[in-house]
Amino acid sequence: MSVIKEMFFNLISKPITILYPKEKVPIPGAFRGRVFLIDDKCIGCSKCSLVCPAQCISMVEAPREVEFKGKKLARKKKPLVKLFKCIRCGLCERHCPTEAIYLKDELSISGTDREVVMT
Amino acid sequence: MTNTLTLDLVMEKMEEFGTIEQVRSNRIRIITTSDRIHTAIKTSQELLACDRLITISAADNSRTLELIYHLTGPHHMIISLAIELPRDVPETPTMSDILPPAGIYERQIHDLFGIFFKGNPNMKKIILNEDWPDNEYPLRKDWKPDPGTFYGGIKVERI
Amino acid sequence: MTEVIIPIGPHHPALKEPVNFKVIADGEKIVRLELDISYNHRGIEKAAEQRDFIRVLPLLERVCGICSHSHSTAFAKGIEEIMQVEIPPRAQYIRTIIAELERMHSHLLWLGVAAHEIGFNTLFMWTWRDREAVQDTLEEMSGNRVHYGMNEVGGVRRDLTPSQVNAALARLPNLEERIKKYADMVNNQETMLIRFRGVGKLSKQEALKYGAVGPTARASGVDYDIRSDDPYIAYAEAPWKVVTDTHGDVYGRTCVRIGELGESLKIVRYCLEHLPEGPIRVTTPKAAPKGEIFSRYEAPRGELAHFIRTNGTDKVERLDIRTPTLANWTSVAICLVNQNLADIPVIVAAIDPCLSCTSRITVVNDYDRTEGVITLDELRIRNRARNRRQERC
Amino acid sequence: MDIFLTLVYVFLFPGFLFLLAYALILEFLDRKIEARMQHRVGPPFLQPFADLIKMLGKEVIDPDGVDDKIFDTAPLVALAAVMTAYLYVPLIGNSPLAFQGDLVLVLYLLTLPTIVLFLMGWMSRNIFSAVGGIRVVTQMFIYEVPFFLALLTPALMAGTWSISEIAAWQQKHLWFMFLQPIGFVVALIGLQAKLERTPFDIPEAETEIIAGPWTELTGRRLAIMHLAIDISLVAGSALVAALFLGGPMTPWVIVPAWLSWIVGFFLFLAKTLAVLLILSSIKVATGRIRIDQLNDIGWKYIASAVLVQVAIVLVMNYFRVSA
Repeated sequence: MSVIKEMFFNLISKPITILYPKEKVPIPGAFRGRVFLIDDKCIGCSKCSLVCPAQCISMVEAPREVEFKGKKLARKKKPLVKLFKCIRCGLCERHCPTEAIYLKDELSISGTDREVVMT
Repeated sequence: MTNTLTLDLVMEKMEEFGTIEQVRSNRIRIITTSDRIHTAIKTSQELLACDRLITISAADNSRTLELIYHLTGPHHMIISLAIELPRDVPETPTMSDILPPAGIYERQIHDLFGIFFKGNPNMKKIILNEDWPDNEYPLRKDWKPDPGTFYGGIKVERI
Repeated sequence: MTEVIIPIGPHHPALKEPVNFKVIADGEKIVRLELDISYNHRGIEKAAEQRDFIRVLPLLERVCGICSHSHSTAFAKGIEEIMQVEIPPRAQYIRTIIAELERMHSHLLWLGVAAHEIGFNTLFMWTWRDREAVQDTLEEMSGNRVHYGMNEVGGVRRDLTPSQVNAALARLPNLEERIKKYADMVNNQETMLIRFRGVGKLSKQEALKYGAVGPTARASGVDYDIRSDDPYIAYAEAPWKVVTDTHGDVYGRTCVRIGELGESLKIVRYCLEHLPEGPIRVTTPKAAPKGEIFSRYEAPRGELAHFIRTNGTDKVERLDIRTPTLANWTSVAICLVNQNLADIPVIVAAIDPCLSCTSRITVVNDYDRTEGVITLDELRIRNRARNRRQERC
Repeated sequence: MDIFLTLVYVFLFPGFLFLLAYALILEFLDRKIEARMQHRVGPPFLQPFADLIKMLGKEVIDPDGVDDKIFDTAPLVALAAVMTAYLYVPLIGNSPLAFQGDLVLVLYLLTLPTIVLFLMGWMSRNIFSAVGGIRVVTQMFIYEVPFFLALLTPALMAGTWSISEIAAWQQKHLWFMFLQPIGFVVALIGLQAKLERTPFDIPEAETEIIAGPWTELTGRRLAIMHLAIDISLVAGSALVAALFLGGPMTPWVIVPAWLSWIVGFFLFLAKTLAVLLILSSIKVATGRIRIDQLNDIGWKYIASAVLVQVAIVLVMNYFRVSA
């Protein structure tokens, strides 16, 4: 009865559950967590807001001097992600020409007001 | 005969049902009309050993409503029988007597496209909720959710 | 005893999914069954017609939680065929790896739920613990445990680094040993799964006649597996065989699923070891030419069919999804007749129903600002009013 | 013992206060062993106590058209029956309330919760609990006869009907576990069925009929009924320990009375925990069986096994009496 043998073997061995608050759950590096934006890399091309399936990226007025492929560029707007609606599919990261927007493996997505402003 | 089913074999057997073309290495498409579809499927069951209905796909190409019956069998070839139905009175005989699984597919298509299958034992609603207004068929190209009607759930005025 | 209608309701503890069976039982024996499957219909087919090929894939992944890769692969494979685009071999292998890992995690999940149906919670805990190894591999490769987002029209979105490949290969031996243990537990430990034997029998003719697909059909001896009938991505090269069984009852389906676990593991190991070099995607045109394709895929539950019709724009003109669970419902209704009441959850769970697959339309009416929803506090007010009424009278 | 000591015995130490605590501890141990065998962590020590207090505080919802007075008193009847049954089981040496025939009384009191469960199921006018109630009764008919026979055969051999004397009898001879092994196994299976634990929890199979007779129980009724089942776990395992494992007495007499009580108490703890370990491992190792499968297993194997056991005991009695 291999089941009985394994049962009593489990009885004396350490349980496998990770006690979450005390022990941290190991998240692999490639995990698609919270969305981040590198402000000086973003050229405001609004490709991410077009491609986002959940339509939670809206373009916000943010004029800034940005350097793109060696040329100076006056950017007019930058993306604003509503993190509550974001489904973390990573399409914005995939289609961003300058890798300005990207998903880090941060698990805790919390915010104060309803439309959480992307940091 | 059952392991390979070549185009000409199908041509010779199903000649009288309509035009036949080889879409892909293992797909054969036959375009017939709704009155010959029942006999077409019966002959393909007997002669071409198609003992399994994969599904009935329905499509609306804004002129007519199309129904495509996909059949397959141990020969791993797919025989798709396509028929076109007029938009105003889409009627076609049911296949659930010779293909039992067709019952559920027909009820689903009836809910979404409004195609009536004559002779289907229970034509109850299966996909849409009970209080969905009658003769509103969401998957038709010309259907828009007009604001007046109420589409189900419990009416709560949004504050 | 008179006929009793027992509603196995939309939120039944056995089936954490929105389906409603009105079971007409005579004493403990089931006489007839009325099926009502659509409680969370989300309109994916209608919604898919308004999205271009880039944004439709995340939507299609959410048709079903457990077989999300199946839907996106079936769709992407269909569109690539219409565009006559050949995706690089490395992308094919990566797609096969993710597909087979998904099949393993789906079967392990099913084994646990089936054991839970008969109250055997130990097997439930053990299988779900072993499933974590598969989930971790998937999370490392694709960045998410369930919706992998690996697929894209024209190839795969992420490449597999050698470290990921080695980490995955390192987990396989332990998993293989666990699968052997489950196979041995099912085969020769009688008392364990006495509830599965002779329950929900489906003969080969019935399986063919009622169009059963996937493990349900293969357990009755029907050799119907799309991976071998109509091979796609990398199934032609990988060495594996179709697992069939002759019992036809729930026990047979358990054996088929455990056999398939072993086969999937072999495919994953082969693909990981023979991963070809080269690019992982090909740039495809934005719009697809006018055409029509019937793309079939072997999902963990059975044969999944996507009927795609394109009309030259970058959107799909018509997408008809026929999911395996929809095909299995007729055979479930047949299996249930004159079984007894206690076996309903076991038989229904035996086809591994995935309800979110079968129903796909809901229309939220935004125009006149009424929403079909009942708020929690309104429910509480009604309840308190009813109690007060009771106390007064 | 004079009145004061008996009152202490009944209410304080080995009596109700200790019984409530020990019931919760046993439930904790049961859930912990099951968890660890399934490679999980399991509940903290005070979890059953917290569950009890929380359930007592929950809102009590009366289903429509149900007479809530009966719904309130039925769990209390079950609780009272099981607690009194506990008093006749020897805990720290002979129980002061022992009398000839208290074994039959304990067996009767232990079946009362099952009857109450059936009543609750039948009264709550809900299809699931009605089916559950029927299953409770069918299951009772199946395991009751073998269970009683298994527990009465030690009395046959020891020649007395009082549990304490049977326990004392075992000190001079072998334990009944060795003398009547089949009876011991059937007693354990019967106890598992009486407490409706996993291989036999057909009445409250949550995947088929939600919670069977327990469906409409809410708030303090659920708490009291749950406590009654826990206490019947203590009483049942103490009974099996007393009848088959020699109870709390030791073969050699310890002179100072209070020392023998302490040793007896620890023996009692050890034996009940052993019985609990066996019950938990049965619960973890098997899945639920169907009511008709239970029917043919119950009558074919268990009933015939216990009849064989009774025959053996009668034959042994005949030789011993004549020899």
